[in-house]
Amino acid sequence: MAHPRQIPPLLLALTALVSVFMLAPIALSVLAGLVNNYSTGLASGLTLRWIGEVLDVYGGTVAASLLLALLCVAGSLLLGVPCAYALARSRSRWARLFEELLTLPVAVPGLATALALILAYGQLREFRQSFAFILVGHLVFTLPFMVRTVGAAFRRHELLALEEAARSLGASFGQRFIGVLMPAVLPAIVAGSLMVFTLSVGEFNLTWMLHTPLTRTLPVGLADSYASMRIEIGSAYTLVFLLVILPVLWGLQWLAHLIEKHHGT
Amino acid sequence: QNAICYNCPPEWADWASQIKAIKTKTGITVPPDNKNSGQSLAQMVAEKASPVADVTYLGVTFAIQAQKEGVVTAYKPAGWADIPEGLKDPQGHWFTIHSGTMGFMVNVDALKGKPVPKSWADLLKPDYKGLIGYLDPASAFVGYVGAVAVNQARGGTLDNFTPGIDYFKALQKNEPIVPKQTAYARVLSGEIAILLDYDFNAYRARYKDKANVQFVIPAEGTLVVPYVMSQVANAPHADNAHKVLDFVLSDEGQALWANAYLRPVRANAMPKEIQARFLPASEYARAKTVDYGKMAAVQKGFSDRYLKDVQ
Amino acid sequence: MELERTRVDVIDCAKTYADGTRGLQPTTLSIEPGEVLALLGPSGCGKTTLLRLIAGLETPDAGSRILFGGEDVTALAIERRGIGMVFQHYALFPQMSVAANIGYGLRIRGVPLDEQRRTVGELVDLVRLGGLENKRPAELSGGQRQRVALARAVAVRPRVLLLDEPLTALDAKLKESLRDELAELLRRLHITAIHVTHDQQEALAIADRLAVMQAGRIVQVGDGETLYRRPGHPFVAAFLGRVNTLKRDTQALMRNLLPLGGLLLECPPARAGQSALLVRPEDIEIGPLQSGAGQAVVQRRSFLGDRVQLTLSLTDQALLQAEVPRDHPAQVGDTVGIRIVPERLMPCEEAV
Amino acid sequence: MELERTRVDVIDCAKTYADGTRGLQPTTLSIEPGEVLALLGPSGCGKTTLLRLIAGLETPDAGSRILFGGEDVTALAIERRGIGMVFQHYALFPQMSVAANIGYGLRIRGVPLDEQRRTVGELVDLVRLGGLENKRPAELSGGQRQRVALARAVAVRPRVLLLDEPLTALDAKLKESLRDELAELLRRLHITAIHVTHDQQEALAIADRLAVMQAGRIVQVGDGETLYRRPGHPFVAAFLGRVNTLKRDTQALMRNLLPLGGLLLECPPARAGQSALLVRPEDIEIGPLQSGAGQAVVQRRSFLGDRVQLTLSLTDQALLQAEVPRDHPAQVGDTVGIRIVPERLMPCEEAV
Amino acid sequence: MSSTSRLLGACAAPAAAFFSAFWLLPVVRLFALPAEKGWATYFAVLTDGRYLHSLLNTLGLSLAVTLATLVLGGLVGITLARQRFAGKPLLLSLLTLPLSFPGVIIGFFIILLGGRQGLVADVTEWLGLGRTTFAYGLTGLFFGYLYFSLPRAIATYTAAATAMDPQLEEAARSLGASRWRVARDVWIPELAQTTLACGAIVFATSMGAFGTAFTLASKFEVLPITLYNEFTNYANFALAASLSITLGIITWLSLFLARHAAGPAAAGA
Ligand SMILES: Nc1ncnc2c1ncn2[C@@H]1O[C@H](COP(=O)(O)OP(=O)(O)OP(=O)(O)O)[C@@H](O)[C@H]1O
Ligand SMILES: Nc1ncnc2c1ncn2[C@@H]1O[C@H](COP(=O)(O)OP(=O)(O)OP(=O)(O)O)[C@@H](O)[C@H]1O
Ligand SMILES: [Mg+2]
Ligand SMILES: [Mg+2]
Repeated sequence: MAHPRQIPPLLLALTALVSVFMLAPIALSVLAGLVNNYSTGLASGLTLRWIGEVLDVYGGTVAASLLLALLCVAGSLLLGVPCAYALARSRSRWARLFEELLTLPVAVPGLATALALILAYGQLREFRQSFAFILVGHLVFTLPFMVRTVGAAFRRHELLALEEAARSLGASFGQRFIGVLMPAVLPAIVAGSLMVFTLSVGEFNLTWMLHTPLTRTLPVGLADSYASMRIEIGSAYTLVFLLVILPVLWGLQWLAHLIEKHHGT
Repeated sequence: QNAICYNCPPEWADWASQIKAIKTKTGITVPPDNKNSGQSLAQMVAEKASPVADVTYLGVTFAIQAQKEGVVTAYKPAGWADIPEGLKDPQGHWFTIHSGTMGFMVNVDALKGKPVPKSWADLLKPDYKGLIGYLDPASAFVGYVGAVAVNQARGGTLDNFTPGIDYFKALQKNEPIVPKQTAYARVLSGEIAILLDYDFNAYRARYKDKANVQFVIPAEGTLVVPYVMSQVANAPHADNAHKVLDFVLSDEGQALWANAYLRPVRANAMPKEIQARFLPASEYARAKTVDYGKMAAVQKGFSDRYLKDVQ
Repeated sequence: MELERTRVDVIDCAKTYADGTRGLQPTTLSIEPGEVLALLGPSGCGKTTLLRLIAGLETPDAGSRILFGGEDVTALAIERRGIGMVFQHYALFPQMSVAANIGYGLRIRGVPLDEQRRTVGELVDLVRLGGLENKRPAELSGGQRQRVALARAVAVRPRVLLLDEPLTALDAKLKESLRDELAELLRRLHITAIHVTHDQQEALAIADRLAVMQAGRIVQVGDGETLYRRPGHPFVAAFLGRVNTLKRDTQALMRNLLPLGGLLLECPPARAGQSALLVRPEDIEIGPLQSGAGQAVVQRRSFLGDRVQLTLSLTDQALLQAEVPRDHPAQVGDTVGIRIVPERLMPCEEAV
Repeated sequence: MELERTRVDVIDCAKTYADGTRGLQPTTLSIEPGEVLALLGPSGCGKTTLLRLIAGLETPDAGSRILFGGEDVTALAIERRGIGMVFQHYALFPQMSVAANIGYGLRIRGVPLDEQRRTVGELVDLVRLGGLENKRPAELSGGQRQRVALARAVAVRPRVLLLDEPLTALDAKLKESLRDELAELLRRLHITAIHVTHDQQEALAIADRLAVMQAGRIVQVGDGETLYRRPGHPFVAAFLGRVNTLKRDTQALMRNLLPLGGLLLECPPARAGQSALLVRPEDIEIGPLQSGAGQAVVQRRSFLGDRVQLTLSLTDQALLQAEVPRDHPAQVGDTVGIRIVPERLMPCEEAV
Repeated sequence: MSSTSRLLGACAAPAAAFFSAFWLLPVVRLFALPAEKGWATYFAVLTDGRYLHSLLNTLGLSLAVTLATLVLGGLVGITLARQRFAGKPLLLSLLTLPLSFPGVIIGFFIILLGGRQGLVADVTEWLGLGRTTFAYGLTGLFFGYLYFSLPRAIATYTAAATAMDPQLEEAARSLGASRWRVARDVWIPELAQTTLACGAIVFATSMGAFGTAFTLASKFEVLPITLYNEFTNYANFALAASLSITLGIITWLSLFLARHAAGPAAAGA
């Protein structure tokens, strides 16, 4: 006789089913990466052999992807945060136009962006063959996410008042940007960084076109292994991906939570 | 020290061993690369102004096209003289390093008791529904070879692809898997039970990876095709490219191919015990050659027709 | 704390926003040194606009001038005007402690550390926040936050203190007690202050003088009692408290009389020619029915605690609201006598 | 509109939330048919909890019983209790017009279309929304929305009408005028109604009886005048209006006297033994210094419009707040006489 | 206040320069590319049956995925928002985890589920129905796209349903509304904005999804794969550019709609 209404069992069943659909493949692939023979299953015994083989063949891609993602976060912070501030404060039509343009790389297929980059800068051989080429592609793609997330924070009404308060107390632009605005948008910066990091680590569409055999990233390696390797190796590689991205994801989420609590907004 | 090779996949033709050998013998690192022949060619064309690759490994018809596009340059490696005429470009734009015979690579376990198919016609039987795979004939060289083979076997010619196209149309009923890159591992894992592939991959699976894999030369006949290498025009590391090309044609390199069940282009390199593991010569008698120049010339026409009619 | 006392002159100040809205019509206003002025008016009347112009947060239209102690500051950026500001939602820096918030302006100015500490300590005492120095704004109650904001604004010894509805965010009971506290504090600081509010009780309690605004204009300026008792404008009369409207027909008008429950009240000559007059509920006297009083029937009696509100029906006027002391004997249905001292009648049309 | 008049009995009702919070201590309360009862108390005291228990939106603890007209509805879901509810933010369906909102409950019940239309029309007239039938809630002012919510709740002829702070979302000026309007309407409908508020003025103006709550309990129930004048509890006294606390030393206590600016006031016998007493600001009389009056000095004088608030310092008491009529002559610094009618002194400790 | 605008200009300059150099200029060049082969190239997607077919495939698939995602995500999101149980935060965090997976992984997951050796095949064989595989066809793509769209929808709907004013539902119930009426009159109108925003984003993502289709190497050709093939297999840059333009316009339009019709709900998408 509980008055607050019960959820119909049908909905609960559906939720369970969807959860299984979402989680089973993750579990399967973790399992497959750890057993000796996938078709025999657990009976064939557990092993770290496949993971060893993955690290052997694709180990470099893990480090490359992590480094790339960190650089991408750093770059999008340096470029994106001031830009987000400018766009949030400017009332000019040019700013609105630029903002709209900035979101286009999200809409235009990654393949097209990559194609354009190759056609425009492919003949700069050193550049083309270095990770910098991929980094540029990732930056172009992730910048709008950073600008949008941080920009929304800059636009908040309280922040306008905070900035005015700092001005009324005599703070110069630099002082209020560093001392007042940055701490206030820190949660958004962390959220933006998290987004940029995961986007960059998982980026495939652009990277598949931009990479050369010497500049392979984790998803490129994954695609390779899926296309031509044993299912166990592909699974082990997926497991490695999870092991790489999960701590970072949860760490940053925890950090965001901490900041949020600290600021008590 | 790098030499970038387009289309040197470690899971194909035992490039893995070859790459290792190159590294130990010449000190040059060849990073693995998973493109197929068509993709390699396209990439080289795209990068023509500023190539990334130094060497490339292609099915013969793609090499002929690459030569036309001007993306490969002439180089005559050591051992050039041993390559039979017809299996190399007279100027050295491409030259064969080994050859393979098209057939069925069959994972017997994955058939789950169904009989091993013996002919092109067998594959059309509903029994094999969901079990067959072949690489994209419009893109991968091995796919195109399979198409030419079945076309010839069913009475077509390089001027008449209708029997081949009809065959693929009929094959769609069995819901084949059509990957774009080499699918060796998927056969091993049983994901694909019957793959249109070369003898060398099947033997490697059987003898090296100890899988219950059989190679079948279809009763109606099939095709032998050469695989070639070229130096990329304006290669960034031309010196390294030469060393790599020299090595793959050296005795040592050729022996490695033979050990991987690829027929080395320099015939003296085939050891006896390896030869014994091949199917008997009587079976291989059904494997024919064709005019590879012509095969290259009609490829575009076939691809267009395949894309239009089969897909 | 010794604070400067600066005279503020606003001369022909107007503001047209980018979208064409006229936020403020040309306005001239002076605030004496040490005076607390309230800007009072309904929502959208331009109070915040005027305050932000004085602060330097908005650029006024050409021709406007703002003087602080005779010095023209119109072109000066807010950072250099030497003002202190308290915002509606306080705008405290969330990541800083109470002490760091209060000391922010001093840090910015590079004041030596021990002087900073001394000033902050003094202010913490002044606004009675002792013991809370290391808390963060989020951990404070609304009233405490408001006091931090005030301390932060005065820490830099501003020439002028500007407050934009500093009590609006608080709940009713708290607002009432903080109102008195703020009034007390401003008087103790004796600083020139401009206080924006739309609550007449608040303005009356806090300010020395009130400027009542309507639709971008200042309608009347004066001290609270003058505005309440002798409003120059019916808008001011209605905004500062409840009013009843009394009508009279042409005949009564001609003889300057007011019909009031059968009685014809003689109006002061100043009210001649005005067809409607205003009267406040507490200016309606209710007593026994006797000569010299009109006749009214009590329709409703609401006990409001400290007083009782009576709704009266008269034969010759619309329903009237009267407020009488809480022990008044009138009950619903009673017929009572009604009287108004004629001097308490206020004009209903704009005085020119 | 003819509405049913139902008696509501709440018997030993308690609520413990899932997290262990005791939202309501065991409470018994009866509301007479047709009566308007106000639940009054500070934030978090359990007003909403009690209202939602009566509505059927929360499940009470075991042993609780709720009767509507004698029928036990404790186990009945809200859909079938036959109540009407008005929420703090009105909870109007944003996508529906005013008419559709008001008619929603009738549509649910499958009432024939023309009867629906007639009832809605009647209600639109009742709450004076004529002409707005086809507007959407977003296009209405706060006061209009509040009236739509009320009309929607009574359209289904509920047995009991429940209102949870229906005026809180409005601004001060509007609140005051809608308060009277709502009181009027409830009286006209003559329906059993329970009205939750934390504003004592609102409760006094609207309700027939008030139940004052504190920390999950009902402290006192009664009509407004009784609670205001004879509070059974200092909490009730302070919650219904401002109070001053007066202290007396043991000597004065023993003789039941109260020191008041040099005077020793004799207290009623009922106040004997109470070391502190309460008095309301308007019960402090200020006059010329004369015999029979204590002596006080005016510290501050705040003009509040309809009255003047004086802050007084006495030699033998803490600062006192007194409210006098607005024409009172006392000025800051004046020494004045202070008197309190002893019967107006209220107890400061809980009466047992 | 030109000093302010100068300041803002300086803040935006690095990003603007970078963006112009590495996206705007290259893409403008790319968009000019099809013109070299004649203006008709821009319309190849409409005039050539194969491309048109691929476009229609993609549109149909994306619409179906969007619909399924909204229905499933909405129901699950609402359920999760309302149901209290231990481990709910963990489940929510696990369910949204796939947001950070590249498409290739999701393709692989579908192979694990619906491939010849997949879980579904094992289950159907055990049930005596033979080995059912769906990974390499339309069904595989559909489930793959569903897999990467669902987390976003579930997260969005859970947040929206949690933020929803419970009083609206209580008001409807106090007036006697049944479960269905509450859903119809309160939930659906309240979640309409979220649905629009979320739907547009899911649609746009599905239109542009490449990694999943690439891994599944499905016979069912979608536009990104067609585009990729034109570029990598046949070196047909002009056509690839033309297809990119088409795809870009469609996805941009739907994202634009999401942002402007639904405002903040779509922010950060
Ligand atoms: N930035 C702006 N752009 C355009 N119009 C504005 C802007 N700020 C205010 N206005 C308009 O100027 C007028 C005065 O606004 P202002 O904020 O000064 O009113 P206010 O008296 O402070 O009202 P409130 O009591 O609601 O704060 C209003 O009509 C308002 O809509
Ligand atoms: N769903 C809930 N879960 C746990 N505790 C609750 C819940 N709802 C209310 N409470 C607690 O129960 C107590 C009474 O709350 P209630 O909402 O009834 O107060 P109220 O008098 O209506 O206050 P307000 O004036 O702020 O609305 C409070 O301590 C509150 O924190
Ligand atoms: Mg304002
Ligand atoms: Mg409440």
